[in-house]
Amino acid sequence: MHKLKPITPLGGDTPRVDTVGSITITEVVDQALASVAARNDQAGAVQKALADKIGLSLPEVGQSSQAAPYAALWMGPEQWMVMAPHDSHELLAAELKQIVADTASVSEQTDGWCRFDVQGAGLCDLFERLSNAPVRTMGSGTAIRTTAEHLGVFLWRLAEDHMAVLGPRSSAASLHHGLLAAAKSIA
Amino acid sequence: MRFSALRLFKEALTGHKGWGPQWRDPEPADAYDYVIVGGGGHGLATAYYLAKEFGAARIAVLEKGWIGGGNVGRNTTIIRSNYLLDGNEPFYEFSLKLWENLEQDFNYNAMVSQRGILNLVHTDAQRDAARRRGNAMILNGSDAELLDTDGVRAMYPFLNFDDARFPIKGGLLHRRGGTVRHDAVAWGYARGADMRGVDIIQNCEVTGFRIENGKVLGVETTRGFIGAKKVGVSVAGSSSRVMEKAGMRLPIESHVLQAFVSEGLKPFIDGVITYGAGHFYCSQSDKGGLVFGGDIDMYNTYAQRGNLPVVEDVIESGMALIPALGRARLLRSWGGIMDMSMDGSPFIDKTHIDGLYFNGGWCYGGFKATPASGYCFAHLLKTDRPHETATAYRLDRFMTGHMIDEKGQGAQPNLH
Amino acid sequence: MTQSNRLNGGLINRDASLSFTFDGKSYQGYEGDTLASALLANGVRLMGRSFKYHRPRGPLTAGSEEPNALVELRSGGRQEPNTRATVAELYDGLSANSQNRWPSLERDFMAINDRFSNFLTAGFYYKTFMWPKAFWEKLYEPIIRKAAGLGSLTGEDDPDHYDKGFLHCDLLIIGAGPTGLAAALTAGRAGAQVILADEDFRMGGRLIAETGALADISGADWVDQALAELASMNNVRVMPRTTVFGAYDHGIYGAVERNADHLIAPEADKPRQTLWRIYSKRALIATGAIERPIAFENNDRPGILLAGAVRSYANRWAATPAQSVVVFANNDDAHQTARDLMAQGIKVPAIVDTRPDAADVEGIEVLKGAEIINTSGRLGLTSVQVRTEKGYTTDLYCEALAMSGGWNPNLGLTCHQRGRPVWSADIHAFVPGEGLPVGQIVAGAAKGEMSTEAALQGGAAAAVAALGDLGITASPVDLPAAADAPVSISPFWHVKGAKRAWLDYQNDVTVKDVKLAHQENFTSVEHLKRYTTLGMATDQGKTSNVGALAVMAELTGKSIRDTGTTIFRPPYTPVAMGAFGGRAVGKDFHPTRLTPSHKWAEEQGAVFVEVGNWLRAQWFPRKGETHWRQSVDREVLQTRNSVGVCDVTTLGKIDVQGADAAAFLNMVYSNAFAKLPVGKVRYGLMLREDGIAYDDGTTARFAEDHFVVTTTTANAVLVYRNMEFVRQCLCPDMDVQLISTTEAWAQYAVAGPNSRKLLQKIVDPDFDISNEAFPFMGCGEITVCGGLRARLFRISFSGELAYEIAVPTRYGDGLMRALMEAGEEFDVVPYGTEALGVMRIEKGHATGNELNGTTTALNLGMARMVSAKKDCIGNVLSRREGLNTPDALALVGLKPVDTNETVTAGGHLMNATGPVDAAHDQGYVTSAAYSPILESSIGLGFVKGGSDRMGEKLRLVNPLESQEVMVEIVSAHFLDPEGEKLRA
Amino acid sequence: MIINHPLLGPRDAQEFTYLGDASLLNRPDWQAEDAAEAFHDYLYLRDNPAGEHRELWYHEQGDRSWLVVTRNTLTHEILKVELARDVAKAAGKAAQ
Repeated sequence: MHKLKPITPLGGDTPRVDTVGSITITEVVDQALASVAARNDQAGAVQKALADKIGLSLPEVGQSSQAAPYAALWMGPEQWMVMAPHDSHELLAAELKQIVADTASVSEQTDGWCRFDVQGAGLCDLFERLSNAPVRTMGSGTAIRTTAEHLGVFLWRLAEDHMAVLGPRSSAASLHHGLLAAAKSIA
Repeated sequence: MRFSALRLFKEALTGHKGWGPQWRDPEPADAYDYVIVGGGGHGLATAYYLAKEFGAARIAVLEKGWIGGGNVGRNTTIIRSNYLLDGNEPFYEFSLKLWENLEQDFNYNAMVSQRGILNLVHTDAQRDAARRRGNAMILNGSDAELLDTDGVRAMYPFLNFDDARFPIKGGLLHRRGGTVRHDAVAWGYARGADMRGVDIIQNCEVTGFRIENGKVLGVETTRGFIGAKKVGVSVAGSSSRVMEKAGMRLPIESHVLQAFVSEGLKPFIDGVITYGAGHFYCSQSDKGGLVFGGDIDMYNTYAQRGNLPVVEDVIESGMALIPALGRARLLRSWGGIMDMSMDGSPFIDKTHIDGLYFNGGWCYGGFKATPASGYCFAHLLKTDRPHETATAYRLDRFMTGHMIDEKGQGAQPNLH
Repeated sequence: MTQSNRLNGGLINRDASLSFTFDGKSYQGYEGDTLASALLANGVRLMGRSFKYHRPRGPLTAGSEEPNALVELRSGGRQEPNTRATVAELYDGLSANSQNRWPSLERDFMAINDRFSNFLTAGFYYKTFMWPKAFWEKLYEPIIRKAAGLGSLTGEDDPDHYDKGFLHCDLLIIGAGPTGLAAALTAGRAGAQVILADEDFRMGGRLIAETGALADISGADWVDQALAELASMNNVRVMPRTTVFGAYDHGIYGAVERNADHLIAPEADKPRQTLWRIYSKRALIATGAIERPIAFENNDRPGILLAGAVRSYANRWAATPAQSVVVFANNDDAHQTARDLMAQGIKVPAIVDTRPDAADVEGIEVLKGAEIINTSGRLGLTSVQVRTEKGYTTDLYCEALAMSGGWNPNLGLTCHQRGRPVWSADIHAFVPGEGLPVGQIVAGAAKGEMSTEAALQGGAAAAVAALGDLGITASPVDLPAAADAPVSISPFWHVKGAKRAWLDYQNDVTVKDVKLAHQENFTSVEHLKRYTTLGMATDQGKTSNVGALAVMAELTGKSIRDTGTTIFRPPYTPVAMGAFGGRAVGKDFHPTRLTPSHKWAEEQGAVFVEVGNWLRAQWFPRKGETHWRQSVDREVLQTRNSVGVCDVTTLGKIDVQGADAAAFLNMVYSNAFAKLPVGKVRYGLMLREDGIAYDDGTTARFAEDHFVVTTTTANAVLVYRNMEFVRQCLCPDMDVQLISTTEAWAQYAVAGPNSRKLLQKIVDPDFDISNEAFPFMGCGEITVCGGLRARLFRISFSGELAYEIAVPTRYGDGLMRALMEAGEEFDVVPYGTEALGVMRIEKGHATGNELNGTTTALNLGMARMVSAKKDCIGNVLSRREGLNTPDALALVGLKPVDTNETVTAGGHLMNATGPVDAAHDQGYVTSAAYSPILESSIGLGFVKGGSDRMGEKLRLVNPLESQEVMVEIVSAHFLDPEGEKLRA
Repeated sequence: MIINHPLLGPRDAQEFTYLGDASLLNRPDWQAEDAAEAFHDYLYLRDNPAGEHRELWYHEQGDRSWLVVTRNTLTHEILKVELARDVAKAAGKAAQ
């Protein structure tokens, strides 16, 4: 095992948790990410390979799918973001490349992103202050790539009262600040 | 009738009965020597200078609606000659000199007010660029001063110096820049041209050009055919539409630039301030409204209105620069259609059609150019040679590779 | 002071007494009051001064269209100029001051303008102030500017927060009067997603201002019931204090909600206001109507109000402007004002009705066919002079006048996409015409249907129709019976023969000004407005435009229809700029991007600099260093002499994969990549399609089908966008996939003669990074620090033996610490962007200062990089004649002849002798720095034909800073021109 | 404005970056005899109609698709939205 110590996107040794009123904002770091983009005319083959090997069926447009411990978000035409716990799948990109071989291009995305999980009853009030996504009608499992606070993000609705926000890691502090400010505003 | 304080005094005592129309509404004649299409600032200035400076006669200005209703009636009123490139700066300096004598020249108080323009810089690279520009201005006979942060603070202490995302590192000050009462420019030129015999014909839309054997013979209008020896088109905002009638495609796209004014406030901003880290520039009118603008709406449009994202972007920038603006209120926003050219610079040129001349592509910078544009276009129409300050404004410059690209954005009109 | 003009009843909470001050004087009001209603209740009619003549003014209206009663509310950073007292909700501790007067509202020095009104006619300033020439800017204009504006900003920062947000709905209903409420009930019960917004803090519109609008129930009671039902529906969002100010494309509306303007200050962390962007499928304009005044001599005195406003004050706010009120009207509606006042015990000496056939009103004298020809009272009305139908004049003593010239549909939002209202001869007003924004419908008084019955039924029907379009079935709901009937009106605009009769109150535009405009040929509506300033005040002509148009129509002999109209533009009413700014103020103006070593650099005391949104370490001051140059010189020297480390994560990184990846790169870069071996890096130059240099960077090939491209920091997003354009739009059949990996990897430059030795301590022993095994321009995937995956590139921006090493970002902090620890024995130094800049100038590498969007490969000395053997973006147009002249600019190095002198970026270059002017310009300096190695200031610059002018001396001129320096043209590669160090 | 993305449905135009006339898809042959003029016309002389306009938008804050949007420049009404890659592929096939 190598000897370099990781830090969280917010610069801490441990993930940060904030509670404001009914809202809890949690920094999530145990997450490995890899993009999978089908090579020309290979979308079917990619889907089959992942379904066969790890049971993950890649999601439709604007949706997510899960096959524990894996999950995937739709990113763009024939392109998906696959995720798994970092502790157990740090080398996710390599693992997936093994599976899809030449049917897809795979890129490590793990540390390109930060993730904050926002939970609580006032979820919609909070997100309608941050994003133009129609949060009140977003069903569980929906994943929308849009902007929040001038940042490009994924909004991933995990449950009625649970939204994951994936944003650019370098701007984690700005994104977190925006989430906190909105939480305080509606508290 | 000459305008003066004495005249005003006399009229005030006699019930203002002596004032007549500031320009006539003549019926169009069958033919003219010069037909100027477009009764905006540039078209009216062209007619005025043709008559006054170049001794031309038999001139008509044809306006589709009412004069001064185009961009001269809907801009943010700034005049300046703070350009970088050789193709531009002499022209704008010529324009500024014409502004400086305009009121006496056309006997109309257009309120030319040289209270200074300050372009803020926020990075070392911006300061280097400002220095290069300032030097180019001085080398072209204009004026420029490079201020440091304290120099800026002394002028405008309410700017955000202490909590800024992009700190103010200084600014390029152009003291002879300023503002003008924009509508009065159109009216002053119209009155001056009218007094010299120019027929200003409102509600007369040009619907086509009569061209035979590569030569223009006149224009078809909603008020009938009007013959002309030379036709000058000066319809920025509608250039593509009008020139299409002569079968021409132009290196121009139409975009809307929104402009804004706040409620009237007691004096707050003396000169013009331009933010260097966001899309925002602002001045305060003589009536007290903060007049400001920023970026264009990015899409092609001919609708004279914009959308909310740009409004927010501009005012966010304004708030970032001047936090005290929060309590002022936006009173009105409007949009003007810009001829956005492929390098951000205009055209004053002959076309391939004999007797047809084109003036356009002013992007969002046409107002300040009004006097020089009119003068140079008149020069071209009369002499068939470009004025010495406008030689670079050729239509074929993209073919030859002689772009005049101040911003260095290339063939992307909405970025200029 | 007692509330001498407070009446009985009303919708105020008499249990909640509120204290407030106006011009320093204390008063009491009640919860539910506006500032204007409370002042009127306290017997105060004088609230402001007009703009030009400084005429004393009181409120004209009871709503947001108010032109007169404008005050400065609050103080310090919260001071709000031009706040309409008629909509300012009263709160305990409110403090307001009058404005545009000196020294006091009662005694205003500038009221002298009123005496000179003969001189200050419309457009007078265009005709004078021209002589002598210098006087305009030195004397006249400063005086005019000093008189500008009404209220003032303090210049202090606004301390409040503003939120922004986004809402979605099927039906947006704007206005919660009878029309809007009926529509909301209909749509709400049908299950549609509904937003009901109203600018007022209390919903109900005219229903809460009238006594007898409904037959069987009081208007206020029915409103309460309706609102209670709407509040119980999950699908309905009721938004009082919310002004929908603009109609934008595709059903998007802008709205501002005033969250805390009724409080003395917002709670901590809570917004003052929220700017909402509302995405609606349909929008119903139910904004009612605005009453218009009649122009007559001195029709602007405090105490002269619109008749509907007087009713609102009496019925809703239990306040009257005076104990004795005359009514002047051309319609029946105003008669109700008289009846309502009488019911409250207010004296109504007479109704002056311009119609000879006006109806009678029980208990009040109606002077039919009569006109008011003048008024008296300097600071407040004392009497009106009436001319009867038979021509007699008589004075009526009264302290208030309720006037009505009829009602105009409040149709501002229908014009925001340049829809033009049309004249209705039925109601003598403009009604919405063609060209409504898509999805917008209008009902009730806003549509010109001027009765409560029509409002209720029209609102419900509009909701049914709108939802029907969306496939939602709505059924008619039970609505209360209305008691009023359409009113009779006979057009009457102004009393003839008046000397000064106001049309636009705030801007002091009178009937005479319109006449003068006509005389001078400013007859088109747009000319009229611009010449007289009509409709340009804070009320945007809501009460004045139509009247002025009618006067112009009379003068031209045309009908109003043929005279034209003006359209309204957003915003509907003025909106605080803070609301548009939202949270993006101060340090939060833009998001901040932090590099992986940021935390560590902070600990080192680094000075940071903004680079786009990034914050980068600019230099790392050490103890004893008092000037930045000391730090930067040290960083450069130590790197060049031993080893330095710099965080270069900000460079864009793009993963390019796929079978056609190499062919793709051949297309986007001017030089060829197809033959780049795996495990190698190549420098690439990217052009725009117009042949101008766009971006540059290195590209590493990790596999046959896998490249990692780096871009400049500034262009990372643009290059990615451009690559996607080429991939999707120009080469759609290529098998290539792109993704940005900029943030995924922490990347550090390790530079200097000891860089290899340092890295060898970090890189795991399985990997040989000796010069032979890992030569210049090599790259590879390795592990470091005991097994962490990493990427290593042997590339150099500094000109030294150098590497860039990348690890997953979360380990970036750890890697920096490890490098520093391992480098201790070499006296490793972290260096910032300044030292980076110095070293690249010493090496002659171009950056943004040189790739400034106007320079070509030829200018940059890289003409050979534009391959003639293959297509690429920019290839063809780069060959245009104007870009390839013999004297084209060429990038050169510049050195001062006297090394004590400084090369200044932004300086221009002139020949050693001859004139100094633009015509003789030889070029300019793009970048400059002090080179501690060369112990001289040096620079890079573009010089005409520069590559053939080595050794020539030029004058660097910088007139801006009075500088002139003799410089020598040298190679841009000041250091190690052969690149021996790189390859060592 | 709202752009009805062919995959994602209605999205605020603010998420997109605008490029311009969709004829930028039709890049000329660099080896053609008249390449200089063809590229000049391609890059600089674009359609600028008052009316229906086919134009390129990029979903920068979304799925990174380039779209061909047919929009009326007088009313801003959007008549059609297509994936640019599909349009380009079809054009390529048609040219073959």
